[in-house]
Amino acid sequence: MEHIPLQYFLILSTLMFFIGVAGFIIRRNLITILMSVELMLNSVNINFVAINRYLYPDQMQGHFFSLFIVAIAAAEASVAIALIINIYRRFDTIEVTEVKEMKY
Amino acid sequence: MVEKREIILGENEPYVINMGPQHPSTHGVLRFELSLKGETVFKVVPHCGYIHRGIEKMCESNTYQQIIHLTDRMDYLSAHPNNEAVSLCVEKALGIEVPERVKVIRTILSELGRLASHQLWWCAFGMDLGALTTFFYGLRDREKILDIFEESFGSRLLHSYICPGGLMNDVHPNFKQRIKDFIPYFRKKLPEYDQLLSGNVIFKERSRGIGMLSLEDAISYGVTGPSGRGSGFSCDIRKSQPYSAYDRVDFKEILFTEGDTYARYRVRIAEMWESMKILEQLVDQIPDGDYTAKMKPIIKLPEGEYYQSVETARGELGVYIVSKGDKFPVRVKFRTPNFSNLFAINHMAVGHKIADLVAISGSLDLVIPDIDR
Amino acid sequence: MDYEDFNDNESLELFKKTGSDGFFMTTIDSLINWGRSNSVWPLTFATSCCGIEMMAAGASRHDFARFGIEVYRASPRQADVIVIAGTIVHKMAPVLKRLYDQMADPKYVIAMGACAISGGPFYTNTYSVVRGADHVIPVDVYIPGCPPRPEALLYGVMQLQRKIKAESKQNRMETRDNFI
Amino acid sequence: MKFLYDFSILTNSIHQMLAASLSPLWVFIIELVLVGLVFLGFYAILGLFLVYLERRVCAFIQNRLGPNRVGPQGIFQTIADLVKLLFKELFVVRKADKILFNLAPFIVIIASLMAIGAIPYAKGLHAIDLNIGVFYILAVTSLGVVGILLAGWSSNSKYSLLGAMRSGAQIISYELSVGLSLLAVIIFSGSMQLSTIVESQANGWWIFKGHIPAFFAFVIFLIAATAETNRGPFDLAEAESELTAGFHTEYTGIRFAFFFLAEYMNMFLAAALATTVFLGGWMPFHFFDFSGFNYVMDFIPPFVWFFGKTFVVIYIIMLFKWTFPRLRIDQLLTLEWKYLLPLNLLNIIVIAFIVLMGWHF
Amino acid sequence: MNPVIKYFSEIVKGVGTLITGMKVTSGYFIRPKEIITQKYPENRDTLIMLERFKGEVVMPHDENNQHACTGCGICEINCPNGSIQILTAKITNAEGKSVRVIDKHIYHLSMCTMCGLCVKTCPSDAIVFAPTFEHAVFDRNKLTLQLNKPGSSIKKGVKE
Amino acid sequence: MSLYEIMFAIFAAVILVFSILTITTRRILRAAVYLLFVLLSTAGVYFWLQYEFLAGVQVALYAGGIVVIIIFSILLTHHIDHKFDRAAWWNIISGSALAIVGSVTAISTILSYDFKPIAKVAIDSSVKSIGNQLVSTGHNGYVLPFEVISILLLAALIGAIVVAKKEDTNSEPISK
Amino acid sequence: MSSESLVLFFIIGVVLVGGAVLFSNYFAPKSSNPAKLEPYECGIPVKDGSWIQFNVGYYLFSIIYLVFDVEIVFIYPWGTVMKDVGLTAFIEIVIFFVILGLGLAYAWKKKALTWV
Amino acid sequence: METFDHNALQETLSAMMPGAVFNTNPQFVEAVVPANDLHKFALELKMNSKTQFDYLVCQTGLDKNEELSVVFHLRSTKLNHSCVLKVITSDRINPEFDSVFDIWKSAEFFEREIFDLLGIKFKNHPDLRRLFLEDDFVGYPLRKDFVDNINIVQ
Ligand code: SF4
Ligand code: SF4
Ligand code: SF4
Repeated sequence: MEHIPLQYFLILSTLMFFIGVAGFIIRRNLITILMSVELMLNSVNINFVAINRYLYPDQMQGHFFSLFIVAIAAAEASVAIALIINIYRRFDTIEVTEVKEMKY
Repeated sequence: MVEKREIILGENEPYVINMGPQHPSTHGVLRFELSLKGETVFKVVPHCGYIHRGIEKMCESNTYQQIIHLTDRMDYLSAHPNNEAVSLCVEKALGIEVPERVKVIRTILSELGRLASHQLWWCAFGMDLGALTTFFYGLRDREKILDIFEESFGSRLLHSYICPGGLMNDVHPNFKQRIKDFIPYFRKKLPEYDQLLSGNVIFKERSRGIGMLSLEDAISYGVTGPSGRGSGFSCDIRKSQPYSAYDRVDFKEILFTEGDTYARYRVRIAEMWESMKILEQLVDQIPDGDYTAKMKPIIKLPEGEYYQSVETARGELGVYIVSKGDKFPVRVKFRTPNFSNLFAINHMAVGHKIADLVAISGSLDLVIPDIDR
Repeated sequence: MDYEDFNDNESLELFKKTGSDGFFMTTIDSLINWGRSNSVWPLTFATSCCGIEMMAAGASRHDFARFGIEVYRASPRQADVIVIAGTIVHKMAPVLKRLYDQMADPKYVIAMGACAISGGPFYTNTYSVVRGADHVIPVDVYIPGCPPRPEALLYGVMQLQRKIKAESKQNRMETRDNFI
Repeated sequence: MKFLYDFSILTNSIHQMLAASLSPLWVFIIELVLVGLVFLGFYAILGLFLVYLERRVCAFIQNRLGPNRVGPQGIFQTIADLVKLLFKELFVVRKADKILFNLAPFIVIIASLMAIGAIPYAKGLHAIDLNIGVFYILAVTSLGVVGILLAGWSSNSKYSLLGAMRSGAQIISYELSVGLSLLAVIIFSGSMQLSTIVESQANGWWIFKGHIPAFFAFVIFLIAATAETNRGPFDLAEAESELTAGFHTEYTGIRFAFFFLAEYMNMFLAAALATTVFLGGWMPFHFFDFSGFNYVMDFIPPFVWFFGKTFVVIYIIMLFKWTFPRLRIDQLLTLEWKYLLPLNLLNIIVIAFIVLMGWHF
Repeated sequence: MNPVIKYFSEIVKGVGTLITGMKVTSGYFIRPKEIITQKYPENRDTLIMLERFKGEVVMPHDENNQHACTGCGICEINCPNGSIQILTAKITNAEGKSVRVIDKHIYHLSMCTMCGLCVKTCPSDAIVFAPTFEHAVFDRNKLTLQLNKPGSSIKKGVKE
Repeated sequence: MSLYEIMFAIFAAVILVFSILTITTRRILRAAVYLLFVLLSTAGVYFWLQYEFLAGVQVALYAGGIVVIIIFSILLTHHIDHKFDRAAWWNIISGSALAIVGSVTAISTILSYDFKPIAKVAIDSSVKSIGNQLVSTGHNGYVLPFEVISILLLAALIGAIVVAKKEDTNSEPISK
Repeated sequence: MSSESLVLFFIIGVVLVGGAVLFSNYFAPKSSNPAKLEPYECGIPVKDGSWIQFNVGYYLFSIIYLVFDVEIVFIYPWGTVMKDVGLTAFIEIVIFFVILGLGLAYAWKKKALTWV
Repeated sequence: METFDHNALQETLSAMMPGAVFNTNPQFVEAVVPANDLHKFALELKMNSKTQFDYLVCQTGLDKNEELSVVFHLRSTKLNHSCVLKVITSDRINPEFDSVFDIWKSAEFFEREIFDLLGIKFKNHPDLRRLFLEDDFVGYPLRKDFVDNINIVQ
């Protein structure tokens, strides 16, 4: 483990984060957008964990943080998917460009 | 947004799926065109004719003896009553009285056929519901009956044994003994059917309240046989217009009034008990005598129209013969039980799941060539 | 059962491979054929009365499974053999053809019963019966009878196994290509 | 006496032998390859044997003989099947998503393989012994459903899609019950490591030690695991009488064989897990203080114990399939969500209470 | 009933019925005596068919290669689907009279439905059913049989 | 290079390649599958860092949970024929420009900083210690978040049900 | 031998499936006809594509599943220490379960657990 | 045995159906009704409390060379008596009768079958298609003048 410097992890997670950002902007489909968000969340998790392991191996804050992030991501995904499917039922599409009027 | 509808179906549009003709649970080559909402069926269109063999047309160029072997092939699971129907109709037209022995033997055969048919139904029904072992137990017991058949008539399934005027040949000397052996055997095995399937909580959940058919609808659709009697339609021809030896045996007409799949199931199970009762009564009283009445080698029916119905394992089988005094009939029409039973399925299956449709069609005990002829 | 106990050995000889590959190929070929012949999964396809005897053949008394034929597949993709058990009428013929087409190679066909061979009881005077399933798809083994008893079906299956064992890859393809 | 059959001695000696002559990296690689080959063989042979076993078992249940013509007692039957399937045509339906269609069997097989690697077969005889053992198996098996969903979607067929959706809904639902019922033993033993759980049963299996709640958890586990492996009476995904062949309708030849294999291996996995967690894994059966009896029991090698118990559980699972009618999809989900899940939650609290009061042995 | 009690009693009852079912199946599992499978190809030598079994129509010949068929054609008429074709030939018999005898009694096994009408109506009982069933072939034409053996002749005493 | 490093390289490569594929593929289910691979190799990274429990959670929750329901929703809303339109060019340009600029900035910042491991003895990261911290109320105890998670889950559950069930009222029951 | 053996098993899986598929692809016979490549639908030509209509049930259950999955993940570490920690842990889990039980009860009441 | 008075039933029927002709038939009361009144009479037969023919046993199409007819076998499940109803037309090109599917539900499919095999049309029938044969089948096989040289082997 010692041979891999921490920076590698950080670079990895940065790249992943910005790929997520790019996906968020490029794709117009709600589910793909959700997936991009998951990518970003994931990259953040890698950061937390790596820094925890490298810099503060005597504690577990980073670890717990990611743990809770995963849980929150799950909760978020479940609500988001419920919304997406509801939008789909209403508009028959989940392209953001076509879902103009979000009224009930 | 609008043009996407072509490929993306919303929740409220019907969605059509085919079940059959090659499908394990349509018992042959029936095809259901299902319109679904989600997994709920809201329309069933049965398409038949995948085994329409033109039997009625063939009858018009066959003599009455030859017709017999065609009737076997309609409802092949209970072949005897089919043969019996034509024979009775011809005998009625000719005004022939068959010997007592023939009557009793015909009745026994009908009941044995009913037992065999119900056993096969039981295993097929179990298979439909996914209980795979029923298949083997049902057929295991059925083999015993087939042995009786084979010993006397030389064939296991399609016998062409009952013919106008009586029987093709005399029964085998072992006939009586075999039946006597069979009844106690089956009395032991039948409770197992209950333990395995009827009592099972999964089975009950899957069949209770499924496929309701009210009495009025049953009559209006002409659903007869055990399926009709599950709705309380008292349609047993054996009781209402007794033929052969049915007027002298004591049996109950099984009636359940719930009208669901479970009721139809129970009617058949109860009928098996009744059939065994009938067999027990008759097996010792087979009178001696001829196995056939005196018949001319070529039968010519007097001009007229004749109708005869019998109770097969599936319901009322009617034979309608129009004759012009020839050796060939002008028109033979078979009012087959399954034909009417099948078309009630749309009424019964609406609002249920696909799996329930399978259960319902299983509980109707469909034999497809009987529908298509 | 011995070779002599079977009938129609003459036809079987026709399938036998002519010429010879190396020893290795022959061994491989026979291994493959051994596998194929001992594991013929039938399609659940029964149109009428013969289907009941097919079911009986699968049941406890006769037990198809002893031959390794027990896995009835409902999807033609996974089946190896269609047992045409019953009458084929004109309305059904395209369906049968389609099912056959949709099966994966190698595939075999058994025509069970008089109807599937020639129309049987419905040979004359009817307007809707196909006189023999071999007008629709190529048939490997014919089992006469109406219905053939389960043992006869078992016998037919053994004949099919012999045929599979006898033929080589080229033969198989040729017979199919020669079918119109 | 306890450690009469300690396989770590064997593995250690192999390790030592290799280490004596090779560099550590090579030792490592060779060991990996060895383990890999052993498991490859084990997996394939076990799969073939299970298929054969099921056929014989159901044949006996149904008063018949089952395959008995290929080889003595038909044991080569499944090999013949395998050969046949290997030489059967592979094709992909038009308009199907080729990549995903090909990927699906990989996912299903890998999920089951990775889980099976974590089972301890005897003392010192396991490939992966993580300290999150139980949880790892749960996590990995939950991937299998992805394969099924992909298979159904990518084959562009209605039946496949319906079957995939059904089995997807079913597997994810029952995963909860599997997880919760395994939790019962984790509370008792205080560890998730499978080897520790087995060790903790040296003086009695959890199904006996854990009073009624443990037995209850065992029953729920059996039901839920049967459902999760898509076996009858929960085989809705491939309900022949409704959906012809379910999600693998369009699969042919060897690809189909892998789904078939995965089903059996998952069944084995379920049984092995039940054995490990509830029935003491490779621990012999001990009867209180009858030391003579216990002494005899100790002589039976641990893997015999393990496979013996596993096959008993497998037999029970097979019995389920061959006895019961299939459930309907809504009943299936009702069973999980309205019966198993609440009861399971209740059960956990009861167990926690028992542990709290120290009532367990 | 209290819904909670009902909930639990339902479970108990349901499980009870399931166990009853499993008792039946595992009962058979542990009683292999009840296996009824007859091993067809292995038991071929001991397999005795019931004598009335209708496997195919045959024409019995005696040791002199003689049969009882007069070639009257009644079976052909009675067969519902034309499975029998009678080809007759004219020969001069011993007394110098020219008589019609059977030349070929063609029987299409591929079409026969085993209805038994031909056997029943044959006036001289020349044909009977044989309890054989091993007929499967690779070629459909092999199923067209000639019942009278080549070179056979009619038995004495069978009236024309 | 030791085996450890190779493994890290593999994981990193898989993560990067498949995350790019995730956002560039035009078939949505493939995107979901690629995402699955990304998440799995992330779990691999956690494993590599010896946070086994976290890796397990990653597999069970992310790969086995979130991805599965994403796939589910795709199955419900997309047909196999469905392909995305090509994204508009300004979207592509702005998206990738933002990504490139952002990552270059961030990476240069990261590289310019020298992270010093605070050399302390690593504590045991087994499930036991995780569990202990999770239920402990004292210092380094996470019992509050643990309970709050349950409330969050409750909220999510209710929210999802409310949203999902909303339209059910106007879909009339199927008439006989 | 932990994370390596995971990769090892991954590789075994790939080798097993990939090898067999490649082998079979190479040796198995091939033939093609138009009907073969069409999806199977009981022998009837397929009409409109393989689109099935979605059912609210499927996604409702999957969503509820996700919520409970998270819960299980969190009580696993709790389970391992229940024995050692004792009363505190017991009280905490009771609270946790009560809150979740409320969720389940809500879903039950709202008929979200009923298949439609 | 059917326990009803043959003659009494015939009287009741003739009172209910003016214009019907009664044939002698030893088995059933057999009435030939004018085609135009078919639906009206059928409804009356079902509804009238004296007859209550609620069960259509069988509906047959008949071709007797010169005329086409449809035969109804009716039975009453309550009063346990039966009768036969007939309608006849000599129009072989375009025979048409009223549909009775709204009176007896089973008639819907009997009528489809008759249409399929004999080419008799039914007015107001909801879904008059071929039932057994392919949709592109030419001719009506149960008619006496049906010829099919390819398939019918004598
Ligand atoms: S051959 Fe005979 S038994 Fe077989 S399907 Fe035809 S009629 Fe039926
Ligand atoms: S077999 Fe009998 S019926 Fe037929 S031609 Fe010969 S004698 Fe006549
Ligand atoms: S048994 Fe019947 S079908 Fe066969 S040849 Fe004789 S008459 Fe013809």
